[in-house]
Amino acid sequence: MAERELELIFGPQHLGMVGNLSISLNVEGDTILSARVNPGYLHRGFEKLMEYRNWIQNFPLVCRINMIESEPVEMVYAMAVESLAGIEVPERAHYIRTMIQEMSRLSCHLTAAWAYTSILGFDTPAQWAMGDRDYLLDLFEELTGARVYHIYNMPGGVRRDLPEGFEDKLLAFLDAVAGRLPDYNSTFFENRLFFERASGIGKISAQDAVALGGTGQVLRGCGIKHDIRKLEPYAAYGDMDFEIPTREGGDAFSRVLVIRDEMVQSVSILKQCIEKMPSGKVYEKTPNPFKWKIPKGETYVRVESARGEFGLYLVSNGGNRPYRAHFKTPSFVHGLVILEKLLQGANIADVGNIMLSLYVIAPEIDR
Amino acid sequence: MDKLVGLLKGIFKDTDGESLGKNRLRVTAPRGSVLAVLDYLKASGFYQLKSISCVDWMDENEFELVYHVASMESPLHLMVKTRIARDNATFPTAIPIFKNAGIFEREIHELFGVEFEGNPDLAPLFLENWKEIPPFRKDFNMREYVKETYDSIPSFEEYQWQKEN
Amino acid sequence: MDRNNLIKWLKEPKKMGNKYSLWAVYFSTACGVIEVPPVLTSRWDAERFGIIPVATPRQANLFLITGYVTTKTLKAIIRTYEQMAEPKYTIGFGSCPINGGMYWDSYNTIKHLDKYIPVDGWIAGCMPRPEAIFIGVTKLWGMIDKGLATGYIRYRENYDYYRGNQEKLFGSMEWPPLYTLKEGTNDG
Amino acid sequence: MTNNKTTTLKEAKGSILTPFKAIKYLFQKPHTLRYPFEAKEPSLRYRGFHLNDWEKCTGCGNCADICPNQAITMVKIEEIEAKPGRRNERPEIDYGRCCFCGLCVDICPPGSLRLSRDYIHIDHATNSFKYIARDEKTEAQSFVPADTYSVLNASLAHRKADYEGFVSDLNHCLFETERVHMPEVEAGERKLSFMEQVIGYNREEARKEAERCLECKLCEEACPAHMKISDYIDAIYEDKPDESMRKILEDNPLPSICGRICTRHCEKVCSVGIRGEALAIRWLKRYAADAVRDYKKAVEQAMPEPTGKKVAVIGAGPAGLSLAYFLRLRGHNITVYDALPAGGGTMLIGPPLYRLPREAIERDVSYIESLGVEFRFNTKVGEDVMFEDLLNEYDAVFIGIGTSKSRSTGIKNSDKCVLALDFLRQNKLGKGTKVSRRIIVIGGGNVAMDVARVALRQQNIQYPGEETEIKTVSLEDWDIMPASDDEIQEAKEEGVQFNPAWGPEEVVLDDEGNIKGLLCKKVKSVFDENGRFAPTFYEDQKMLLEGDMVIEAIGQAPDFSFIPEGLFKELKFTPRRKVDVDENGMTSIPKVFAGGDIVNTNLDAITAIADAKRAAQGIDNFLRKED
Repeated sequence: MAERELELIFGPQHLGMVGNLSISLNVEGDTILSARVNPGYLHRGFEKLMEYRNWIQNFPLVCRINMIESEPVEMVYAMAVESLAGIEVPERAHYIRTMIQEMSRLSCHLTAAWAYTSILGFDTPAQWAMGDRDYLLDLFEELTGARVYHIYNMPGGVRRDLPEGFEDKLLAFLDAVAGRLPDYNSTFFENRLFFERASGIGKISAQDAVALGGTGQVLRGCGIKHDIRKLEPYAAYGDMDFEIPTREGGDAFSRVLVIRDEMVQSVSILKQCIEKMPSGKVYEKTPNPFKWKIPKGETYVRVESARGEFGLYLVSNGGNRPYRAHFKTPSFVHGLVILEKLLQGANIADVGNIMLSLYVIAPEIDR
Repeated sequence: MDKLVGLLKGIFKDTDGESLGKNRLRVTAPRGSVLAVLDYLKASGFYQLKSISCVDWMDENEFELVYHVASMESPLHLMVKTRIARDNATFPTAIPIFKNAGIFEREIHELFGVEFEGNPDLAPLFLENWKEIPPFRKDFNMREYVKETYDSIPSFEEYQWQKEN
Repeated sequence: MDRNNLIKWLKEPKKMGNKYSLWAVYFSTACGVIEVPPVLTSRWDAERFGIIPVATPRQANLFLITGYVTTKTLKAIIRTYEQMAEPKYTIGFGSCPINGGMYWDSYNTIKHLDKYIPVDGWIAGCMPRPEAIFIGVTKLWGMIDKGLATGYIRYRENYDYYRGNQEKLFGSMEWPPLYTLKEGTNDG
Repeated sequence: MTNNKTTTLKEAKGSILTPFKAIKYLFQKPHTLRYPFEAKEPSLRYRGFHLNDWEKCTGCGNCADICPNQAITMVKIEEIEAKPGRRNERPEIDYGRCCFCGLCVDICPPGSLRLSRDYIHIDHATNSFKYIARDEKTEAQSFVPADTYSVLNASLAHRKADYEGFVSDLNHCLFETERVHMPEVEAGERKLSFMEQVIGYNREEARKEAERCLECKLCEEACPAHMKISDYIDAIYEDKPDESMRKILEDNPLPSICGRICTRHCEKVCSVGIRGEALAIRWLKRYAADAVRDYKKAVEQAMPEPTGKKVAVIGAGPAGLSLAYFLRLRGHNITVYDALPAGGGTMLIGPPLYRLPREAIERDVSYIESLGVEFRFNTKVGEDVMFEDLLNEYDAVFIGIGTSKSRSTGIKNSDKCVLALDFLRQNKLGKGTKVSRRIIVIGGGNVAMDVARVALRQQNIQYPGEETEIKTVSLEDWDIMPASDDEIQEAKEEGVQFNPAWGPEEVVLDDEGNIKGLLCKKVKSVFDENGRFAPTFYEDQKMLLEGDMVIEAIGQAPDFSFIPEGLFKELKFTPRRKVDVDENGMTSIPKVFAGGDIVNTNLDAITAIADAKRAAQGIDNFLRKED
């Protein structure tokens, strides 16, 4: 270590750190020479826990991998089990799943907006974002019975049908959010100050983004139109009309604007869901949980979470519980590979900024 | 998909490809040719390594490494698999082919104990002061470990009771 | 301010000060933290209760342990807790720190938080809703009033026990004891 | 909205003043909730703390089994009386484990476990987080009405009454409520012959039905013989009929018989049956017995060292056969005496061929024979061999004679009637009786149904295409008719006519002494206020049922005539005229044991097997003590 170099441990208890993660920075002055992310503060060994629980008992477990957005996790697990066991999901369940995926995307993006705005010092939109998200949580609660861990996308469909009058409440919420977006724009997304604070920060080239395994906003912020919802439509996304917003810049600013545009798309998808919602049953009964065995096999399923590709590699050896489950979470590469790369040469002041623009969520890294 | 399998089989005699439903292809290769297969796949458009999974087939005394690779344009997702011996498991690193392979290898090294030759950074990722066998191995009895480690620590009531007696 | 409280303020300013300025240490220990931003922002507005997040443990007197605690986090929690100035209060969120919760058989989470640091109150739920957090705070007020929120005193007086358990779990500790250990009273 | 070109300053198109647009919110009402002064209700589906209806809860423990966190333990509650189908255990939930997923609600078979919308419990003691779930029905003091409820006091002991949240829904529950349909021969076809009515499950159907079992084992407690039901059903699910057979034969040597005619105490308490259709336990047993053609090969029963002791068994019915089996497996030498030409006893003569074919009985009997039990058929004790000789010759004697004598109504001209057991015997063992075109059956029990349906088949065989009729007369009205609902339904389908709540008074004869009909009077009540059988009639309401043949099926009695009078005096009876036995199955006569219909009041095969199991243990102890 040169004389002026210094090792600086950033987090887990730090005001600039969102989530329980720590980064050790090798700095010279306030320029970061290299960074090393130190995860594991939230490691619970999910994939091992899953090997000890049967197919149904895993269903309430998996959503805990990501507290901000539990739906994609439930979704990949349900899809993986359905694909291994050969279960057909009713049409209406597909639509409800699409709906709840988008609600969850919206909620996650609002959380991101809260975190990002507050770390950049835009307190007004931060308060709005969290407040708006809370109304969405009310809707989640109405639909699923819980605010955070919904435990709703079950192998075989969804757990309960829509409650009465839910569509109207959701529409009212969507209108309110859509009406608020111009205010978000004027105070934040189109605010000159935001441009100054985020533009050029954490810049990554398209080649690097692909080579390092980036997905989601990291790719779309570099102009690559990549979205599992279009690439390999699951649930009812094949029937939905929406666009993949992209930006060319590759920096924090572009990634955040992609998030903003995705919220607009989400609102539109949700409206289409309500419009096209078919009738019928929402749940195909799965076998008795105590006796359910799934034939030997393996599968990889993936969905587009708010942060990028969320995948699950699930292996069954013909038993009543998974033999091996391995989650491919977007934050794993974003947080451990791309973040380390982007921090090189950045300033200490930008650590939180870069980390949040990559949308890194610590429990998803650790699992 | 079949074309790709045909091509692969043409170049690498001992590989085998099998479709696993829509857009999923499983390529099984022996230890020696996995990296060459990956290299070939990268050259033919599968730029991104999504993840590396490891499966512990204890009864067969083997680990299975699964490389998930995908292209950006097509929905095809490939799982390149190979089996390696479980005792003193070693495998060459894939960093020269995929830059982000290192972190997955580091995770597998910690959780399964597979040694990746050529990977410069195999420090523990999640765990601190881990003294048992790697926890994701099938012969690691988690519930037993939990009982020994956490339940043996006395509760405050037990402590007070002990102090008084 | 409630007029009835005025007399209390005059009589016991210290206690009332403690009560109405619970400053929470900014540390997202686990998943329960997802309900903290709503609590702090406009819809629920915890500042009505005098709760604000603060940057360093030195300024804080309230520690919210939001959910499961892994061994690695526990180390950080203990360090943070020991840095907080007295009087300090801890609240455990959700099932996991009480008896393991969802992760009762996980190899990397501790099952009973009160074996390692003292906890003044537990809030049931997975996760506790903002409402429950507020009721939790009012209960903590009640405990402070009655002089029951004495976790930090327990920690000081039984430091041997807590430190002993910590050492048992971590092997060696990387920092010196906060209080002097009584020798021979507890060796594990 | 999207501009895909590049990131430039153009993106930030607002002027430096645009953020001030937000000032408009200054003039809007804040959306901050004044909680806790302003309540916010959780949603109708909220998953909060548990509620458990103790009256509905059966203590089955499925909630504890499904819980991924092992948060639920079943604790014994002394104040609840345990009985078959209802354990005195109730779930205790640890809120230091619970994740509020609600799987326990979705698996709860009676739907007693629900989640409420309460969620606040704050305490400094961790042990207060363990909670035996109750609801307002049994613990009113903890559930206060909404007007006295205060959120500031909320805890597990201060909850809102009538505050259900997430509740069970049969369309979304985790068990299958519908039984796999059992294929049967249609009424129109089956009434023409004695072909077996029930076709039986095939392999797929059996596995599908077996999969519904939740393994709570309430059935095993209700089964008189305590068969290992969930184990053998699981073996069927695993597609291992041999293993299933091994489990069955541990407690029941008559699978083929019981698989067809068992009275199913188990299915009455089946968890799944509380809100859905009970598991078809009997048909699954039948499937196992049919799938395993050769019990001996499948089971590979190991035989113990012979003890040299000899036991005589009187009666080769379910009790006698089972006793012989259980004792043989303990190494004793068994000889079974029976007056009939083959084994089976009541099973041989009672259940009609369309219910229980001869082959089914033979398979069970021949398996017991193959283990080395000696059978002396066509040997009536008291005539061909003397009871006293048996007592002298053998180390122990077991009486399992059942009820072999039909009771008669004793009304005027009843000597012209046919007795039920005689009728059934001739139709099962003999060539069949000549029947007339218009038959009246007296009785409303299962035997009466059997008789009516056998007679109907004989009519259809003897008078094909001609008009015939079968009428039954019973004292009991529809609501208290002792025959099972299935039997009544099937008899109706086949065309049997019912005359409930009529009592026979006289068999009316014509001048030549042939039966002309049955004179009946209307029943006022069957039981007196103490629930004892004491029928009363409206003497002025009478009716003549026309018919030319009357069969009496009003009950059976045992025939103890083989016991010498001196000994018979020593035989003690219970107040309900049953042979009194001790906990070893021994009667008041030393070394004489008894079981079956002469001992129990259930009067079915499975209880006879249970008696035999008890007596076998008793005899074994008795014989070994002698040494």
